[in-house]
Amino acid sequence: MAVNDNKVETVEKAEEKKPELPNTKEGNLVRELLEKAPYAEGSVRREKRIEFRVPAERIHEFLELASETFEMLMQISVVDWLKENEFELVYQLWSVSESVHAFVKTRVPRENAKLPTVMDIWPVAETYEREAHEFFGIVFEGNPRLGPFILEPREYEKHPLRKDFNTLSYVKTIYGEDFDRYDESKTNYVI
Amino acid sequence: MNELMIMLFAPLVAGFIAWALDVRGIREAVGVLGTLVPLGVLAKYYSTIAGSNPEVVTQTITVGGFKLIFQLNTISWYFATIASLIGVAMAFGMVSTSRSSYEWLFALMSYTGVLGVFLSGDFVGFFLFWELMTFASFMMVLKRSRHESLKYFVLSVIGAYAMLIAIGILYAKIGALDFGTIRQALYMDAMLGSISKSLTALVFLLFLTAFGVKAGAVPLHVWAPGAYSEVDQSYTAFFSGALSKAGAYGFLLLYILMGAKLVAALGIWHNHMVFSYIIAWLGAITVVVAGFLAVLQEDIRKLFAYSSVSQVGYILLGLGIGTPLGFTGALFHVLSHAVFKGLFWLVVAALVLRTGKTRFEDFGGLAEKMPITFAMSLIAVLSLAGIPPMAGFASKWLIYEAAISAHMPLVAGAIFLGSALAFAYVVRFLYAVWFGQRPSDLEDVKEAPLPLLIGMAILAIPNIVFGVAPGLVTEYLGKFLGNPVGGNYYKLVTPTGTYNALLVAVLLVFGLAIAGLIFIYGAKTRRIPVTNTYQSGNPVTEDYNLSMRRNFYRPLAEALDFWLKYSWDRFYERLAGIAEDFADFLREGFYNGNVQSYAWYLAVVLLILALWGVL
Amino acid sequence: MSERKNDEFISYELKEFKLFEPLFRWARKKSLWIVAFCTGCGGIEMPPLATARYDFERFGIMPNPAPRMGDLFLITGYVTPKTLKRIIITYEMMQDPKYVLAHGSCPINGGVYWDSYNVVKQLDKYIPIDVAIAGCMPRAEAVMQGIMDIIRKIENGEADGWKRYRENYEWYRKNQDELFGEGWREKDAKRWLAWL
Amino acid sequence: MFDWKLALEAIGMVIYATFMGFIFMGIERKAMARIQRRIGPPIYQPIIDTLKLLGKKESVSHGLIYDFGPVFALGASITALLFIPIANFQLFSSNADLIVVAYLLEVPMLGIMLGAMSSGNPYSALGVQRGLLTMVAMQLPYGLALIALIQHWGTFKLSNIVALQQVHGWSITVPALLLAFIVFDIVFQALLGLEPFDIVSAPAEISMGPMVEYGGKHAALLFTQHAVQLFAETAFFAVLFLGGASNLLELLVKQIAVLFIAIFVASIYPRFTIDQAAKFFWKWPTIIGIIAVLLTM
Repeated sequence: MAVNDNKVETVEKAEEKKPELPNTKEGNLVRELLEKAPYAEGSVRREKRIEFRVPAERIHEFLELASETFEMLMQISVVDWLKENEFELVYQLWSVSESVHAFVKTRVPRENAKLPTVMDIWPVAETYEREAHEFFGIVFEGNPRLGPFILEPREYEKHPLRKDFNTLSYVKTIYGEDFDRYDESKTNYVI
Repeated sequence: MNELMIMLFAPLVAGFIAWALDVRGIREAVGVLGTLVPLGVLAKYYSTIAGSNPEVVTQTITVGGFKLIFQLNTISWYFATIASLIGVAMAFGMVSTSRSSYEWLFALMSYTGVLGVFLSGDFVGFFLFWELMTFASFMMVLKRSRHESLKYFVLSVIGAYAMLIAIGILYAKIGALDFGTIRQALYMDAMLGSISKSLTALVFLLFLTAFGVKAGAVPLHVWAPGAYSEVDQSYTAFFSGALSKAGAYGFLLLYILMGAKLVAALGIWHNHMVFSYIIAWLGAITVVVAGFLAVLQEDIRKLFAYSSVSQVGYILLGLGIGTPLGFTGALFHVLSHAVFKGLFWLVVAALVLRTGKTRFEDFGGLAEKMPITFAMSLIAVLSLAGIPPMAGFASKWLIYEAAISAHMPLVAGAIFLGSALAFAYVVRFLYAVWFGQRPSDLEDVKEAPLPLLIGMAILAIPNIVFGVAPGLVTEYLGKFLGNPVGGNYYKLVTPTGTYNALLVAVLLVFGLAIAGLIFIYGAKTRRIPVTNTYQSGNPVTEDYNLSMRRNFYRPLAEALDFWLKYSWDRFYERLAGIAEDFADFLREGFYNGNVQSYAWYLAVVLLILALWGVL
Repeated sequence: MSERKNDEFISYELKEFKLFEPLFRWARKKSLWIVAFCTGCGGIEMPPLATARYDFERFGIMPNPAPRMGDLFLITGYVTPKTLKRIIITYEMMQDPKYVLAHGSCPINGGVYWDSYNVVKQLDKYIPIDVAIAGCMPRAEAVMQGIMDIIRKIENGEADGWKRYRENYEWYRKNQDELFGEGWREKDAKRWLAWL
Repeated sequence: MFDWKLALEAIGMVIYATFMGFIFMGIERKAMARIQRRIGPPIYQPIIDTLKLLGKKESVSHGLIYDFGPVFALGASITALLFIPIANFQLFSSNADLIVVAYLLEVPMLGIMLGAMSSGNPYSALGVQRGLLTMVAMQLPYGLALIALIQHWGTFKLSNIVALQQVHGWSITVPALLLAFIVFDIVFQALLGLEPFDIVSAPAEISMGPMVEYGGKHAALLFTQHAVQLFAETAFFAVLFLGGASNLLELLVKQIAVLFIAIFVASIYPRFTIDQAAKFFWKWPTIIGIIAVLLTM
């Protein structure tokens, strides 16, 4: 009976998430993908925009599934959750046929974050991954040109867009102390 | 009287001596001496030929039953002097570029051949020396590349056979071989008309192919690019400077010997002689086609080879116009082309000698390394492009005058296009070789050796002298053309136009003075390196080559891609392929190896002979 | 660009043609050529200046793509180190009486990007600025006013940014090398070779 | 034997031509501005520009040929100018004819190309390539127009052509020469490097084409050369097709008329790419030119 119960719960928990999907075009899209990829969770944010959450190790497989309907990879953006000590990668896909956006989100631990490259699905991903690597330090296995991209030689491997990168002190070292001629004390500046 | 013989055979003898004692120093000295002798003899004869009472120097020798007549009149003196001038420059060039006595032998042999062609008074001598000249130049090309020499050989053989048949027909009809009697007979025959119209047309066509091959008219120009580039470059100065003039001399001979007969036979169309109209259009097409091909070349030698073909097209065009003014223009262009093209080929010889490269993409920034050669090539560029105070412009101006006043507008239009193309490929040569960043392997290039520089100087001086004083040449040419061009030595006056070369030069100097004054008045100039150029702000480094040396005229190639699909070269290669397959088919057919079929062949042949009643 | 020795740049002496100087000063005032190199976000302000409404051409001002012929160099907005390299190279290519017009507060003290790692905080340390205009992207009228200031300064000889650059060239040079490192021109040129 | 009157006339004409050339360039910029409903610079703006360029404190050079280029171009332009019969001054036009002047008007192109090539800048190399291709493209119609004119009047000498036109009326009254006029006008746009064919110094694409490395006094020389060239070419056009002029004022009116045709065409048309320009020149202008030439056979 107990087995039955928690099965029921899981089913029910799964269920109570599934029925919310409206049977609009976006809803059907999410439902199809979720059937093929049970490990993911999907939701319809609004008309023409859907979201998926995928665990980091299944991301490549999920993206291959998604690439049939979502032909274009628009961007790979990275969000740095410093408090949860995690990076969140958002693969923004666009389906030309259905004209729908899909945001596939994954969570990766901050220290030596590793992810499989998606260049085999979308070759354009090379540039986005290089940028993500340069600014955040995420290593994409399989991307041949992960080295320096557009930053000045000074800022290689410094991953300046990370939250814990102290821009103020870095700027003071580069441009010298007297760069701010109005000398209001900016030390306790609250961003 | 035997000075003619000395002049004629001196180079041949010098060639053999140079070939025999193959010693570095002596061979060059003998070679140069061999080329100087004819020039000296010709200079001595100038007073007798062009003096107050011009008399023709003749010399007859009998060889194996044939009586060879050699004559030196105004035309042959003119052509012989040009050939010997280029020969001397070639000799000086070869002193520093050729290493083997083989080249000296055949270069001097072709020199004798050309002199023989210009001096011979009858068809036997003409043909013998014509063949000697072709054989010698063929051997020169053979030394470097078999394929090109084969192509040159086949076309020359076709030309030679055509000439032989034409001479045969004339001999059969007239019974004599020397020019005087032939001219007289054909002149008389023009009225009587005993030689039929179609036969005259055939003879004209045969002579056209014979001389067209040597001059390099369009359908038969295929050998020129290969042959000119596969030979020691300083010999090419002679090859394209003097040998192609033999073809032009042939066309002139056509006018002298058969002019009246051809007019009578082929008639007049819109008051142009039909046969000269054909030659004029042949020249015009050569100018335009070779010009477009020259512009699109990637190899420096190919560019100048096609440019030579195009310039000889100008000469044919000048001859084709038919009026005395046209002849003066054409013959002046013979001189100016020989001079500036010889200079170009010596410059190319210096470049190839010093850098060992021939394609445009390997050159660059040599102006600082080889300043004198650069100055010489600048003179040649100004002359070829037809910039007023230079010889090139004077002859081109005469050809324009003749073409337009003879009511041949479309032909004159072709020259306009041709001279613009000449301007384009000459500037492309300047840019690719002399300016821009220097490739790293050309750092240690030294200036050209002294003998080569002397050769270049020999050819550069006439460029300027005849440019500023064109009257000298037109006055001499006027002797046998009934001086159509008046005016004194620095001013050409034709019935419809004038060109005062000295005044143009003086005013150019005056203009340069004013511009120089403004330039000196301005602020001090600071010399900056090549890498300090505006690359929209990006820093420029020495080892990334920023100059456009490959495919410089790619848009022109795109605009012409409809025409570039067809190429004479491929047409001839395909023709050769067909001939080869047919020959293979025949070989398999007959020589199939079993004895019975041979026996059958024998029987059939005997039967035919029996029926014929010969057996 | 090959390493520029100091003396070769400074050896030039300021020969003033006394006789024609007022004429040249009038000519410089009346014909300013803007180097068509919009460095920052304010570049979009230049085209309206050339249209019918403002028309700087009536003052003889003409946008000119070649720095060798240009006189007026508009620094329109924030300056990143990458752009600063191009600015320095273009500025040094311009012929001598040259003027710099800086738009907005970013070239002065980094403005809104005061704490960003890749915005140059004080442009004055690298190239001399003649006139700076206020406005986080000044409108076309403000730019025109700036140009009028430069013309007024040329008139009474105050616009001597180029003289300042030439006289204390080592100071400017030291700041530039401090930011980019010694011999940055050669290094940067070679860095892009891998891409071509 | 040196006749001073002619020398003074020549020097006076050179100064007058340079001044008027600058004014023509000023008119060109002013007219284009007025067409775009802008006020536009004062007419004498090019003079101010040249003075400013001459006043530059320092000039930069890439070598001897880099300096020789503009000097040779200006010298050749002045030479070409002195062979055109301008109004009642015959200058040296009795010593040269149409073909010599046509060639002399093209020689400055070589001067500019020489200088541009030696600067080693890829933009100027591209400018040189485009300049040469434009010249190759426009040479055929240009030649045909000139040939038609020569065949009709039967003489090459410019002074004779002017005299004949005074007698028989302007060349454009003759139908065949009207066609030649149209062809020459199209070619005139390319000669001056104005809009439809200003691919040579395409300002937006390759930053002033051949002139990218020129600054200071070199640019001043090139500006003066362009001014003299503009005056010489408009005078050449007026002499050939609009019957020369008896006095300078009449010549000025004709030159400005020719200039305005060029300006109106220039301010309307976008720019041809280089192979479009070649294809265009070898299609319509050449056909019209051939018709004109055959009509005047």
